[in-house]
Amino acid sequence: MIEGLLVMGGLGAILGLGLAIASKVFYVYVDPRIEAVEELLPGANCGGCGYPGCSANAEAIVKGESSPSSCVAASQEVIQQIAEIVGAKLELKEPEVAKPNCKYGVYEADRKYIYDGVRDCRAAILINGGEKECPIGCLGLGTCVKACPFGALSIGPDRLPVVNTEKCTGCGTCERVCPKGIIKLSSNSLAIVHEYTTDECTAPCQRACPAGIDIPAYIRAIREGDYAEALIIIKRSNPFPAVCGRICVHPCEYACRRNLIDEPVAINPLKRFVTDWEREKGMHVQVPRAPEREERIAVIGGGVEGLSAAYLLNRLGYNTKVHEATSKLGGLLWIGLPENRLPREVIEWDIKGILEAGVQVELNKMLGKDISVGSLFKEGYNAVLIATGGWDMKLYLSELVPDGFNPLPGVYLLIDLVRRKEIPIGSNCLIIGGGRSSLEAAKICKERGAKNVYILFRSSKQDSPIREEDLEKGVSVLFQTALTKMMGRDDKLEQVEVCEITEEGKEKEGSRRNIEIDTVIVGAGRFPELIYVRKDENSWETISPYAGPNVEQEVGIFRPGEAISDYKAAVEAIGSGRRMAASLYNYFRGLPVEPPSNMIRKDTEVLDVREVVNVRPVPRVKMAERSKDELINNPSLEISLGYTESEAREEAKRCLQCGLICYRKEKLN
Amino acid sequence: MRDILKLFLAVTIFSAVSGGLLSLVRSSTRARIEYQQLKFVKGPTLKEIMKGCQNDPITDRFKIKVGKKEETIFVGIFNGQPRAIALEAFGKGFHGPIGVLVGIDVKTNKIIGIGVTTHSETPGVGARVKTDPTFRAQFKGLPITQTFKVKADGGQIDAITGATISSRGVCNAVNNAIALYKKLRPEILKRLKNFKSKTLRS
Amino acid sequence: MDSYIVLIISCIFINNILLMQYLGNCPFLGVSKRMDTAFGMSMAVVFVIVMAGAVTWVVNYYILKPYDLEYLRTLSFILVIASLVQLVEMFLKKNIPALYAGLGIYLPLITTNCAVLGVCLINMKEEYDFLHTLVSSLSYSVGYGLALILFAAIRERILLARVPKPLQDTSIGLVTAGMFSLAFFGFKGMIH
Amino acid sequence: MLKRVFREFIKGLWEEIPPFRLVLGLCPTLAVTKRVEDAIGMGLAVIFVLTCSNVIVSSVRNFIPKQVRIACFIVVIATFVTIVELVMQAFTYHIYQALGIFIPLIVVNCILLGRAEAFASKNGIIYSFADGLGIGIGYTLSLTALAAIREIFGYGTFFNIPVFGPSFKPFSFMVKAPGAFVCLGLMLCIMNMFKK
Repeated sequence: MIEGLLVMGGLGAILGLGLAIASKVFYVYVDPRIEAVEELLPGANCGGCGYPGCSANAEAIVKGESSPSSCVAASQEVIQQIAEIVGAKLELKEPEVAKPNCKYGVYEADRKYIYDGVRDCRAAILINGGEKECPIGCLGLGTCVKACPFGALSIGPDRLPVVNTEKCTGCGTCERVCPKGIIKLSSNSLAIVHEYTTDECTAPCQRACPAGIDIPAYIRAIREGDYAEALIIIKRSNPFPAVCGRICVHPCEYACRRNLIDEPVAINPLKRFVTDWEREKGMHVQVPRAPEREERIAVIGGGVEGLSAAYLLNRLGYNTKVHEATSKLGGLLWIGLPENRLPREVIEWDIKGILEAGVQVELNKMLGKDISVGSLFKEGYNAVLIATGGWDMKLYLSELVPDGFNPLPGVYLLIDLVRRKEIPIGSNCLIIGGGRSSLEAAKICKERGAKNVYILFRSSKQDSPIREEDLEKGVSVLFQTALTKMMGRDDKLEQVEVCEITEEGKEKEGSRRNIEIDTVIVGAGRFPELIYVRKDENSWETISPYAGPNVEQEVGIFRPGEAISDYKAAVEAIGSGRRMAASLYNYFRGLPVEPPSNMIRKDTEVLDVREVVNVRPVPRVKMAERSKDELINNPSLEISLGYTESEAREEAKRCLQCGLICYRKEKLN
Repeated sequence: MRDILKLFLAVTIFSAVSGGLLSLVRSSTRARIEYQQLKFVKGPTLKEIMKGCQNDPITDRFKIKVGKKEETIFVGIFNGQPRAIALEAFGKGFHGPIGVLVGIDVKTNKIIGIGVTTHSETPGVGARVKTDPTFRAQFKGLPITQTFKVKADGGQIDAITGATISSRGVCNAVNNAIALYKKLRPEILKRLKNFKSKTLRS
Repeated sequence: MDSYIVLIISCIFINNILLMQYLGNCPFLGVSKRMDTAFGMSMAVVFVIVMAGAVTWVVNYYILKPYDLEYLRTLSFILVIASLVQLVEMFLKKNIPALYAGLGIYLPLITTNCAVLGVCLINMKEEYDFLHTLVSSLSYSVGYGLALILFAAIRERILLARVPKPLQDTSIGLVTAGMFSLAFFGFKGMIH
Repeated sequence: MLKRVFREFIKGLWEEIPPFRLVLGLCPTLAVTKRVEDAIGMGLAVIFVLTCSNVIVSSVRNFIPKQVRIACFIVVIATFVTIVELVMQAFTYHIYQALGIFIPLIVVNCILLGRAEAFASKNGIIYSFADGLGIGIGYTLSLTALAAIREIFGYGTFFNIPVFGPSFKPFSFMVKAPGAFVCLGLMLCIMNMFKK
């Protein structure tokens, strides 16, 4: 009895002492809140928060690396409790739901072979990428359904996944598990900033649209009679549907697959129809707004581009204010187009919609005169978007602006310099482009006291118009170099970042460097889209919005053909406004400001069809027009009358609802 | 510091109490466990050797100290007299030690029977030293004055076909047992003189 | 030398702790659903079994045997193992956080992994010397890891198969383990 | 109160019956179910240990520092296991031999630590007693059911009494390791079919 007691007691004592000492020696402080948070989390370990499990997320939440609302599966109540534990301000989260992006199930799509193996997409994909002809088609074997931790997915009768949006928490498990990347999370924000990529199902019209509207989706909504939904789909990419519905150059209709058998679907008139319906109702349909975000954004320029950017940023949750130099919003819309094609009340209607959404406006405020980038940052804005865009501002405003007018800190147009206008020249000048006139500019800079003058050329030495003997002392030429960023403080430019570019116009890895520059002279005739963001108290830097699919050269600001928009079509201005919004959204979220690497560009090869079979030719529904008599009496009346509801739905039925290679086939016998 | 002390004390007290409690249980079950072990491990063999005895040799056992080890001697009573004893010894077999229980008549100094208790020989071959009754029977009645050897080594025991090494192991075990018996004989006789069986049947 | 080779083969294959001796099945079914967790668990098991084997041998031969206290084996072994696991956990957490991140979450599971105590008890029952104890512990734990990783590979495949609803998950896992165990029976003839 | 005690007891018999509903304690379930006799022996041992350890853990639950909680619980469990081991050795030696190493391994049967941690360390003595008894009996029932199937087909006997005629060829797969896994897997499947 005694020895047992002693031996075990001794052993216990040694181990107990060991443990006790170890617990001090190897003491690692664990925040008790981590445990508390972990207990509250649902423990589904779905990974929707982006961490490898609930406990990892709990730790990240307490550390402040993750938001209390990062758990997609937790109820609002639980999120509230977690926020109380960590004492964090609760950031509301925009709901996201899974959205399958494949329109035709295996029975309707073209198939390479018939698969009868293991009922799992991950297995099926091993055999030549699955049975569908289309490389990105849904295999419909329900891997996502099995993976869903919340039972929100099922496979429908057409063997495509169906999402129960009530149950879907947007955890993204399906997105991660789908071997084809077909099911993706979606929300209004994600739709706004979306660019079409090669690994998703897109229709030809969609790819052709400069604004990137999901055309088949809104036509389907019209066919189903859900006009409000159609408007939301359109307005996610284009806040001027009523205007565009009348004056758009509709590249989409040229791309329409129906051209192969009869006439294109009346895509644009259908857009007009829903806006007519909206105007008849007298109420603007708005894209739901994401939860309020902190950042305040000033948009310079109340034209189509600036208003589009402001509206979409507002829908993304930001606080936006448009600063317009004139007394009227809308810019070129008022001048370029005859009233009988674009009635004035239509312009007003779209602008009213944007203002109703909560975009603030300040008229008669000119950048460089009444306000400046520095002053806007002082007012507390986090970013300033330059969307002076469409018309050549300098030409138009030349009489209104005083000498020395300077909208962008330290940036001047070369034309002003050579015209010998009073431009303050600092000691370090950078001249961008301008061919041989850059030499003259360099000379002027030197005359006016610049110590160092750099001339930046994108071309190589051989291709440039500059000869060795032209160069003065103190002027250096940088070939194959582009300006990528400007940095400064208040209204002063202090530094620029340049990089070298390759023959193909791509950035050379690791060639970025900073140069002290206080004056930039731009050879172009106008200023491009540019975003200034505040870094801290009063210093700032620029980010250049990423270029759309049509741009050939992407690197650098003040590059040829860089201004994303010009005055050839409103829809292009809208598209570039949206890309500015998307660029800023990515910047604020810490993502790279660039389009997805597999974005569909002008020259991207996309799977397509050459002929359309099993489709009955149906003539396009003609829009009624006003009678000649009426028009003669009142020439400013709109010529076209638009579709009636039944006509619109009839026309919407003509849409083939195309995918990459799928389209709606009929049984023709 | 108080935390550490608490931690330390908790583990110590718990293990000490458990240790004590177990010692208690152990001491109260010890005798029975030993009996059970003997009964199940050696019981069947012992019964075979001491066929016709009037007592339970497992209960009627005593121990003699040899150096550090204790040897257990089982006593068999025949005709009211403690005539036979059995003791265990080991010999090296093919796969390990073979335990053999050897029964000896203390009056005539002849073997009354042997039996294998533990072994790890190949089933169906070497293991037959335990199961084959004719092999065991060869030892019966032989005097302990001789040394046992298999015929291959020039002895008197027929080895089991294909299991010479195992058979040799048994012989060695028997020799060891006899050697042990010879060494302990005076002590055994002394103990047997005043032997009182607890399980004697008439 | 031969005895070690025989010991290694017998511990890894013939007497595979998991499939032949039925030890350590709860974590076996629990962590074999994914390859990476199975691998982590295997590493942790190898680590702990070898350490526990060595420590319990010392406890047995220097504390229990001299005082004839072998009936306290269960109690003292489990106490030693539990403390050891906890110590290792604390040590890793403090000094080698990278390793802790890999193995740490499996360590508490191991305290109740009967394979650990099982191997220690088997070592004592077979009365191995210290070196044999180490070899046998290592081989048993490698056998455990082998079975676990192979099984995880199979289970990842089963996920793709259409399994009747009631048979899903643990149920089909057990049936598969049965087939697996049957395959390991094939090793029986390796050593007579 | 009485009602709750009853509820805690009854849940172990169906709702949370191990190892089917609580997939814990698989090793002994596989290893000692060759014969009904062994299974019942194991079951009784588990009932005893589980009930006692639950009661003890529940009664000292407020004195144990959190960091060494597991170590202390394990010591309590190990003590009762050793008691069972000694008692079995003394009185039912052949069952002790059949169960072999699995008696000491009751210590690491996750059911015991699981109940101590999940239930007894949070609930009162009476409830813990009921819980331990219920789960223990449930476990015994499961073991017995599995053992009955394996023994009847594997040896052709039930409680060592032959149930088939002399011409029966034992289906020895059932009493080998693979049979144990497959048999338990299929039983789990049947249980799942009952579960709605």
